[in-house]
Amino acid sequence: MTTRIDRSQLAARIATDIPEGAYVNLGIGAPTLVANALPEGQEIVLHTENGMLGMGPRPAEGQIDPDLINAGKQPVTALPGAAYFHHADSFGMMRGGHLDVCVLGAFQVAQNGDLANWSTGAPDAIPAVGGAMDLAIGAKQVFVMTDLLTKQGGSKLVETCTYPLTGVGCVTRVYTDHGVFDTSPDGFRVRELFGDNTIAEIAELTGLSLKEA
Amino acid sequence: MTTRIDRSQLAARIATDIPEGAYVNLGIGAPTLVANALPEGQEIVLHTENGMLGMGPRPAEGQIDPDLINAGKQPVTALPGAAYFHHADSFGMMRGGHLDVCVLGAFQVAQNGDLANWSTGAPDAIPAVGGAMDLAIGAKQVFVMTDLLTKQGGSKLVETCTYPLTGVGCVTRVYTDHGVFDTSPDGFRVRELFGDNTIAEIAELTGLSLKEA
Amino acid sequence: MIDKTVVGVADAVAGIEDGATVMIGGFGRAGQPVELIDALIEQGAGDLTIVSNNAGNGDTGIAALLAKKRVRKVICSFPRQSDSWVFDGLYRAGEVELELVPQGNLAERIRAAGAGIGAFFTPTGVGTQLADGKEQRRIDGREYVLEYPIRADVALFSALKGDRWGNLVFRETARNFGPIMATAARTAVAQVDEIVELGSLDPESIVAPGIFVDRVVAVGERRWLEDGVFVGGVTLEGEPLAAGEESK
Amino acid sequence: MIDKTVVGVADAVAGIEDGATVMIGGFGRAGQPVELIDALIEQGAGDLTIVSNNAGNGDTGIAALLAKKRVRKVICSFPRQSDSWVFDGLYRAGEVELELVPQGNLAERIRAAGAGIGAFFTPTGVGTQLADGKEQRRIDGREYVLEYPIRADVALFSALKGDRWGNLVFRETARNFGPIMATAARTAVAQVDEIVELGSLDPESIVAPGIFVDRVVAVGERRWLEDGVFVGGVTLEGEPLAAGEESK
Repeated sequence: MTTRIDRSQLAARIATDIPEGAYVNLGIGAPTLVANALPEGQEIVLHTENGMLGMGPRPAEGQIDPDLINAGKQPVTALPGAAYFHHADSFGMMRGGHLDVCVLGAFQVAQNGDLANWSTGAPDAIPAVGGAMDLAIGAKQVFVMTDLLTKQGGSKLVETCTYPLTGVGCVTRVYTDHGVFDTSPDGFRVRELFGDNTIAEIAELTGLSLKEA
Repeated sequence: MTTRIDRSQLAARIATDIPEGAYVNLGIGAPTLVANALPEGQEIVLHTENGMLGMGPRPAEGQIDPDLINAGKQPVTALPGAAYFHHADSFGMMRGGHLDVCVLGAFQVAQNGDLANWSTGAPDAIPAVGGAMDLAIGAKQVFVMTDLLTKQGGSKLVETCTYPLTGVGCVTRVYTDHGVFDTSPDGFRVRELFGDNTIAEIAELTGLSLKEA
Repeated sequence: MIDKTVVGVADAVAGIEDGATVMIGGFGRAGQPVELIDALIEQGAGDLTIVSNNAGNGDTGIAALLAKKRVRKVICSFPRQSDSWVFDGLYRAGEVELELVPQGNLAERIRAAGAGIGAFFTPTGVGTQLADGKEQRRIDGREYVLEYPIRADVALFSALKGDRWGNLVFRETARNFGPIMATAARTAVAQVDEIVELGSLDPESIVAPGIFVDRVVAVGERRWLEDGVFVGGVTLEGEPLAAGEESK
Repeated sequence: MIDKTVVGVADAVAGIEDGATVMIGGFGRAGQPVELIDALIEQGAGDLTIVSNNAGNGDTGIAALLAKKRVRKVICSFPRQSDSWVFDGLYRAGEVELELVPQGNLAERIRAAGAGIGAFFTPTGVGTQLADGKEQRRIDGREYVLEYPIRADVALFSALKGDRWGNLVFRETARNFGPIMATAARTAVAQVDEIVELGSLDPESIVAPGIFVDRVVAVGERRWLEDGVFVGGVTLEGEPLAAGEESK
């Protein structure tokens, strides 16, 4: 049995790689947990693609403001220093490479950095992409936060994505419940393994040949 | 001797063709005179490409605000209802066809609507274009305000421009000191002649075959 | 006198024709022009192409428009939501067409329409299904795909305040698509909480200048404000909060 | 703590290298970062490419930079003014290169750089000398010319107020190129009248969000304001008005 850390531990691990002063977009779902793990007393500016920089935490009970939501359509607050802008400006900010980091979920990440996180290609699924493709190609560093394995035990780290792509060669680093991996032209590089995990074990789980970072 | 009206009369004539509620850009030079001729009590919104809608007249003595200027870099004021915006938004407004009218000066206007108003092509001249090309192609109606003849007596209305173009087929109407002419695919159409002028006289002055509108 | 204000939402949506392309602002609930959509349903135009970020939630708004079979096609980035059953059903039944556009390309295509840009090269979507069949080009070492403007006959969106010249200010993330949709539509219609005197909006803070706006209709203050001050006490959908309840 | 404020203009322009591309805000005198340009002259970087709407007036600002032979090339829309003798002389002598760009294409190319657009088709300039040799295309019945982004190493511009996150507000038509140049430069430097507490700028009215801004330096209140209120009493160049004088 390999060692796995839970999602809040993983969020905390990701947070340690986000320097003070960074402009960060946290994707819908698990990546939003990273917000809670950011170090107290440090200023990191959160961007939400629906038009805001300086996003704060969920409001107190009874203080929901329907005009103030994040990209996941959850209620949020505004910190001192926040700014609002319209969608073209917000996505210009993303596309223009002004975000330092974005953290996204994934169905699959290929060793060259290809990302698949918007569609499983199931023929009866309603396709929906939102801002995923813009985030994938826009941020200076694209982090993926994901379990290493699917519920069925398949590897989400792959040689080549089989699901429809979100972006080409865009992911820089993958944070999984087993360890942290950097993408590279010649395969994933193991940056860190949690607990007792070994490269050999992860290689077996993923069917990939892995190198040390 | 043909009849000529002066510039302020011409400005007044142009003003009668600008309906209430129009969004209007008045180019540098003589066209700014049109502002003074707009009917009292009617609301016409003046745009200046350096980032403002709702431009008002020159300020009172001692009240010059260096932050508040028009495209000709002259001091102006802001009317109630004014709005400021940056250059990309301002020229988006122009290029996107949101201005109803712009009034420009000209070196030459060809009968198909080609405009030359930024360069005489003199080899030693410093070239400078400013916002002329954007205005020429952007407004729904491009009016030209000009003398019919150059100081040397040549016609500014021409079959084909010999000076470098500002825009292709963009001028809809030319207001001259002799009369008003519409451009058309088959030559200038005479919309109005001032005083005693006749089509035959203007045809002789310009060397063009002119038709009634 | 310029007066773009209209008295009721029926006047605000008057003249929308069958077959029209209608942009609808909002991102989820925020900035959704609820009253204008209701008025559009009432008005009756059909065979519409709807341009919006989402394709309706629950049974109201765009979902209600869809349910009444008024929509031929939806151009959006995210039609799949937990409560988007109306769109889902129609889409699976082949009764509504979908053009799926990455959200940033959607915003930029709308902006391009308003700004007179004929087409633009964007890196978003390169190498994905959503760029299939589109012109691609390498510029300065990076791949881009060519995208075209999206224009509309009408834009319906929500702002906070407006004046009779059509100048508008927005509120928080409810700004989203409103200002750019206004630039891209032949007739731009804003519902606002309040119409204020000309000159009372700060010219430095006007987000949509009146040149882009054709009609402004007041629909009353949003439920979570009181005289302009945030008071809360609502769910995320803007409904009154029952004791102890906080909707997700 | 994020703190983008720097104490003096020397720090604000530190590190600008020979050969750099420097965007300089302003339209005529309005929004011209006078103190930053002076500091750049002092700092000494040469062989610069300057991107600005104009190419200097009189003997100050960009004109002074030109006069000191620090500029290799100017990218601008309107270098010819009644008092642009410095540029005129250098240009006629072949000592400075000029890329003339229609003003709207200049603005849009700067905006494209900041917004990650690889290139765009614009109708401005079609059929003119300024489109010579450029790719042209007919889209939807209209001719367009392809234009590319203009990026810079540094942007120098002037705003009204800023906070330590780099959020900026502007004043009237002095806004002009500042907000878009900030997006297109690797290092964006704003001079402001005043640095204010974080949170004191209205988030609805911030024109350049701090994400685009790297350094903010306070240079003191402009001469025609007193505690933020317009008091006038200056010429168009911002110089004190002598009795009876009103400069054009």
